[in-house]
Amino acid sequence: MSTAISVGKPSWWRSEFFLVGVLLLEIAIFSRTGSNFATAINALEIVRLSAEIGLLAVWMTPVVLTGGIDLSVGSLLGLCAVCFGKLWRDAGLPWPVAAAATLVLGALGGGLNAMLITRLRLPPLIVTLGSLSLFRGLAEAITRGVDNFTGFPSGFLDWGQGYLVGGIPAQAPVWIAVAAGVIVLVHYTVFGRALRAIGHSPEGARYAGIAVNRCVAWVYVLSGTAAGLAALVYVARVGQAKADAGTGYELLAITAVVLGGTSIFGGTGSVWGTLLGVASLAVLRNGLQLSDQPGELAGILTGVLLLGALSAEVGFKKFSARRRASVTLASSNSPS
Amino acid sequence: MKRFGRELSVTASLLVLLAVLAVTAPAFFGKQQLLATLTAAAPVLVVACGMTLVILVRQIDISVGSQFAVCSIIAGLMARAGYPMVLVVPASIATGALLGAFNGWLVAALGLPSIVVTLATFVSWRETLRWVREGEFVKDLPDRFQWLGMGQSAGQGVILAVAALVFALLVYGLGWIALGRRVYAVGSDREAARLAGIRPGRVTWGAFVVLGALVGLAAVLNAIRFADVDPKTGTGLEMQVIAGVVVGGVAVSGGRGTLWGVLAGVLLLACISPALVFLKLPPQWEKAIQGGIILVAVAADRGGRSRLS
Amino acid sequence: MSRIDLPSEVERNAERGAEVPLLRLTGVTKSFGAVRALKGVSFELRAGEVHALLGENGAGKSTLIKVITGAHAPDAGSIEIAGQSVMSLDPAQAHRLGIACIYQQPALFPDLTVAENLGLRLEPSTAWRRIDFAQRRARAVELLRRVGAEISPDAEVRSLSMPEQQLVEIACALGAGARVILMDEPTASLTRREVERLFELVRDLRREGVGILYISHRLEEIFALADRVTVLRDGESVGTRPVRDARGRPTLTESELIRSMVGRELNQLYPPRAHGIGEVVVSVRNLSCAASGVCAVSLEIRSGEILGLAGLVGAGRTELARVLFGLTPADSGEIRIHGAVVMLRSPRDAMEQGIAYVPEDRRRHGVILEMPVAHNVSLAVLGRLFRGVWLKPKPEQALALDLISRLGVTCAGPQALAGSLSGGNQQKVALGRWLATQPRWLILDEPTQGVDVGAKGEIHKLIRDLAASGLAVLLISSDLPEVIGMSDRIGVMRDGRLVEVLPGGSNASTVMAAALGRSDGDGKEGV
Amino acid sequence: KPSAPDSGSTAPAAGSTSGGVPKPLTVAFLPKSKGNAYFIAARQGAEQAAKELGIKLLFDGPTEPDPAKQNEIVETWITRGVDVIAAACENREGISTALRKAQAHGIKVVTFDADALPEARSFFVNQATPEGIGNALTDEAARLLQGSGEYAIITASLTAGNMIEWQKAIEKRNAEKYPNLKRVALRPCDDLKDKAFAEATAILNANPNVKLLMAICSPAVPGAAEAVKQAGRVGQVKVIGLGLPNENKRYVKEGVTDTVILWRVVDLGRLTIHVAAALARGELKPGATEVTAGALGTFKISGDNVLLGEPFKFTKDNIDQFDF
Ligand SMILES: Nc1ncnc2c1ncn2[C@@H]1O[C@H](COP(=O)(O)OP(=O)(O)OP(=O)(O)O)[C@@H](O)[C@H]1O
Ligand SMILES: Nc1ncnc2c1ncn2[C@@H]1O[C@H](COP(=O)(O)OP(=O)(O)OP(=O)(O)O)[C@@H](O)[C@H]1O
Ligand SMILES: [Mg+2]
Ligand SMILES: [Mg+2]
Repeated sequence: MSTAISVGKPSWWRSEFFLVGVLLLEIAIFSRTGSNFATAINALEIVRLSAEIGLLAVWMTPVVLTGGIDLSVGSLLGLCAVCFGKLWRDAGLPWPVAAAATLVLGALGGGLNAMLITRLRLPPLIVTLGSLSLFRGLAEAITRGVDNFTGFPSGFLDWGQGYLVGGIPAQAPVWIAVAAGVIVLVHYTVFGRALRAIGHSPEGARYAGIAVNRCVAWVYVLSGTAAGLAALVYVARVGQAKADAGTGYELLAITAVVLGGTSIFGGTGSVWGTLLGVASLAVLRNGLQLSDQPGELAGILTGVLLLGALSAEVGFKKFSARRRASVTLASSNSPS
Repeated sequence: MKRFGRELSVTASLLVLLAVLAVTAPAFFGKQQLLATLTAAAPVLVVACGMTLVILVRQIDISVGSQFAVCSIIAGLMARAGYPMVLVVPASIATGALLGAFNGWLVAALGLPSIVVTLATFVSWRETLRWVREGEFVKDLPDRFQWLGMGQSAGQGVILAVAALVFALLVYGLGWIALGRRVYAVGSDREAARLAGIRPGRVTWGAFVVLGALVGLAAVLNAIRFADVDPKTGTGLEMQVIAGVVVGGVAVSGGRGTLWGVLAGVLLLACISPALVFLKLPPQWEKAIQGGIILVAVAADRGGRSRLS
Repeated sequence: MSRIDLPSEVERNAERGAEVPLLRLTGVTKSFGAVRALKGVSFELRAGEVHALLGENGAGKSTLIKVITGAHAPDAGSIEIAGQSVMSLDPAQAHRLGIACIYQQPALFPDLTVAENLGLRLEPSTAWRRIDFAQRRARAVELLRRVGAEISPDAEVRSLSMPEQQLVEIACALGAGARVILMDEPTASLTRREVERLFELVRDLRREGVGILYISHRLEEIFALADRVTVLRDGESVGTRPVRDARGRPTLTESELIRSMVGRELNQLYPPRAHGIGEVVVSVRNLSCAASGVCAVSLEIRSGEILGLAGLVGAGRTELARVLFGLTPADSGEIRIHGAVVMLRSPRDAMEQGIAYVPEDRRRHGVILEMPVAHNVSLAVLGRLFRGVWLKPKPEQALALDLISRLGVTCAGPQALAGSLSGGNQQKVALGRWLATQPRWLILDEPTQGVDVGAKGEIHKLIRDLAASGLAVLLISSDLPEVIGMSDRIGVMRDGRLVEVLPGGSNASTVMAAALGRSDGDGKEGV
Repeated sequence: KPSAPDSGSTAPAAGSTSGGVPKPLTVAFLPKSKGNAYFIAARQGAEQAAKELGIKLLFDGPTEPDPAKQNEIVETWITRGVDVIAAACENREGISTALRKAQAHGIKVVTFDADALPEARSFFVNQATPEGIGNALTDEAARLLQGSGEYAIITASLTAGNMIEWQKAIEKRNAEKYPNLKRVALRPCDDLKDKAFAEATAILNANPNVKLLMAICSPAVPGAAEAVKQAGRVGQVKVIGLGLPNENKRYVKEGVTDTVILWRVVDLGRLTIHVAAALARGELKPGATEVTAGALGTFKISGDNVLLGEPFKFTKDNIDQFDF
């Protein structure tokens, strides 16, 4: 595992260490300041509340690894949510069928991005900026803005609101399974290695016989599917589907990814880091709230955390390079 | 010609939209509406000019909306505190430049990726403002604030003139001044620029400072159109501006693009929303149409390259 | 390259040598992390001399040049320019002090036009100056004419080929009116005609009193051009010697030079040709591809055979290779491998047919600079090596270690980033990746470009061994002696067509005549 | 008659009482979004009431109206352990799940401003029903237009729950009572004043016959007024809307805006906290017909709706008396 993750990192330092530190610090502080923060129930609540963002962020990681970005996931979540509602209520499909169709829809949405990116060779930033508007707009158009789907059957709602044995939230298994799947995919498979190669140098990867377009297309399709899945989890948790679902989630997901140390230029990064990123953001939000602090502080501290994580990494690299250089210099000077 | 493919395709899209309007809703070209559309687009254009510099050097700034709000509020508060406008305007510009310099310092000196840096400052400034202002308008501004005390038509003239001046200066600067060409050089190949004796760090930092200053200016240009300042102003500005710039053909991979394309891109996006009102299209289609137009305009010229900057 | 300088010129140079040198380095040391690229190098460059810098790949030549241009700050040591000691040098200052450089990797702006590239590098550095486009363009035209490049000043550099970019670099150095010009393998991708042109330029510059530091792996160039030569080995200077004595007689032999570079005797001969040429592996009929200008190419390669491909720059050899590897699929024609018709629509298709392609541009296509050596060599065999979808670090490591020792790659280990290797070693890694696929047919595009003599010999032997083991090899090279020395048959391309196939060992003038499209075969290239 | 702080606190919510030492009652106050002047005004009232009653007030909400975030905040409050939650619901069904869960944890729930599903809360502090608001706005529009003419609506967003209800109420009243009144446009302004201005300008130019702009979210009222003013059509085009007096004083006094309709938001916040406290202390039980809110006076309860009173019309004559 360590060799797979440490790809391209020059030393033992990884942003994971910084994040573990941050997480421990958060826990230490909030245990003192927050009411009922350090309880098992709260820990499980954090898992529950971070499921949607977590799903999106975990799938955003391979996208960013290829040097791309997917700004459309939040909007696609909204579109999938209302389509699920529409299929279930207006088309009268049983909810498992509607759910399956929603996943397919998510994949199609991702497929649109994939097609524009790989066929027309447009930058992902621009394509997904456009589809960000497009998907949200379609969601609003389908519902004329006003439609609100509620009253889902309890069999479905249990996925988002129920608990399993021991107070484990019902969405936790899905969330953990997906996260584990992405970890395996990115870190332990040939596909994951190909993604890194593409992130570092798409041309180089093509010359190495990697089917660059196919890999990139898959990544966006999967990211779209993840948006579909997140939409289901969202609808099950909140109990309603409306066109504004998931507004701004793309930024939260990207924040978690880059906080987790994945390079926005592609090639390096890890899903573990993303999970830590999701966790430290979720704990921050939750802890501040349990400490009766204003919600704005969470936003400000998120920014500080992002800058801190990046500067720490850069600073450490510079420091270690300088130290190594001075060591070699000293050794080279001594004999002469 | 191939080099200016995007400029042409965007201009064509704009002309098609205008042609449709000319046929179906000639009222769109009434003096009042034209003035309103243009004065609303002017601050966006000013910010887009700055954003062009930043994207040309292969960076991006998504914090402009938040900077815009901070500058607007500072301008409003100073004006209410009784400072004359000749101080308020430079103060707003300086605030913007300062915020830009902070972003630029993190990017150029520490080498942090700009998209992440500005994501962080985007959230931080906006939340700080929310915390401090709690959504309260800056009200009871002195009469010399709105339209700079010159009255509506003169004020609108000033806004358009300033925006045109900024645009012209930057077109000239980017096209004919050595420094401007260096912006392209740095975005095209940073290492080659360094070897050619250009200091890429300084150019990058400078681009952020100029963007910040232009955001400060744009904030004033926008604020003086109204009698009070909404602290939520500038929400979503970053998307509007970035969309305008990239639709206008500036490559996110740096080094390519012209301000003329940006002008067309900004105008295209600025026309869509009022156009829907005139075309009597249901508002719920607005975002879908906007996204569709972005994708079509960009796809019409497939010259882009697929690497994210 | 047969011209010998007039003795009087050499004498003049000797006189000048007594003056203050243009450039003097003392005890320059430079480390990159744990790699010590330069260890106390001292050296001086006089006015009006061509000073050659030799050394194996990774000896530190490019690093030395970058120290002189201010691109790298040395860790220790001092630099004097025209007798003045300079403390901290940066590229802008070096430029002001009259130092110009042709880097190994063209340092150009791909999005800008040729004229703009020249302008940015040559015009005064005042930031607020208004640009005079007409003057800038006129100067570009003039400089391009002087280097003999048929390039429009309004062309975007992105659209230029590697050698064309190299010519723009040369024009830049020329236009700078520099007193010191540093050239890092300027001829690596030039054809003979362009090389000749460059040599004339260099001689002109020498006559004007310019000091030229010249790096090349082609020893014959050193003898044709240089006045003195300094050899670097493992970041240390082995010594400086004049190339000719006062009467213009060589004072050095090639093998002496090689010995001082590699520290041992080297056999300079090409490995013997094969005898056991087997059945036809590849046969191509009437292959055309409009997009890349390849036109009706037919060829045949047998197992154990090396087919060389010669041609002028832009003759379409690389384009043909790209078609054969499925990178730009063909429009018409037929490719058979072992008799079976195959469709090559993508590199994957080609790989499945046992085709391997080591591309020309190693930094962009050959290796992935940010990935470790181990990941680079396993990239093309991920599926096969790991049988399925799972990554297994152990076999990968073993593969990398095996290739590193087989090809003699100098690096810190399989985990070293490919980008930290010297050019020659990167080339070996690129080759290693494809050897790992155990191909039936190997296409090599400029496999020894920028590779030092030692490694070059190793690569040549390797290619021959591979062929002997039954591979069919297509060897594209602009190094004429190499093509002639290595190939069993020599194909010559011109304008996207395979115009002639000559037997191995044909003489150089016959090959050049075919490449130039002249039937008289007088061997004198150049316009 | 104020009761001892601990006597009524039968709520089993964790952390409210420990070891006999009475802890102040904790009331969590959830707006639809923070940083919205409307809810800031409501918070003013809530804080006033908290001081009067000696209770601890928590104020938190999403930065932008978002049912999922509201949900999340309620869930965290359940974990934290509060005594009462007073929520303004961005979306009826969306939040009800979480509120029901809170009730299951022994937390009392009241809603204000916008209601949840009835079984998810004990009382709704009703400032005005959607019908009340819709009727008031439509009637006012009809009065100003003398029963016939074209008008346009500017709303916050197409998806905001209460906006949708008001639109429906307006439509219904319009169809029932004013056949000659015609709505020709409906545009969202994303809760931004600048955008409201741009939309209003476009509406005026695209529909020269529009005689009245009805802005049903607070930033849109000054935005629309400014648009009318800049179009130079003050007097020809009327402006009415739902908004805060402070933001509109200038335009009302200048005669650009005719009427701003709203309840006394500060009192709404204040009353909500009183109801919440009374509920937690057991003074207010289902079926009650009245509730006393300290110095504010006594309010009627109809069913489970505590009625604040009729919407208030702020006009040139009275707007100076209010500061929120
Ligand atoms: N930027 C760098 N970072 C780390 N190591 C470097 C860097 N540049 C050069 N090196 C290392 O320094 C040593 C000298 O490299 P240099 O490029 O000077 O060799 P060279 O003599 O020019 O070789 P070649 O003939 O292949 O061009 C090599 O071991 C190389 O790996
Ligand atoms: N990216 C490109 N865009 C446009 N034209 C190109 C491009 N690459 C090559 N060409 C043109 O295609 C023709 C064949 O070039 P190619 O690189 O195949 O030649 P070559 O014989 O391999 O030369 P070299 O010695 O550079 O390897 C030339 O005219 C060249 O200018
Ligand atoms: Mg070198
Ligand atoms: Mg070639």
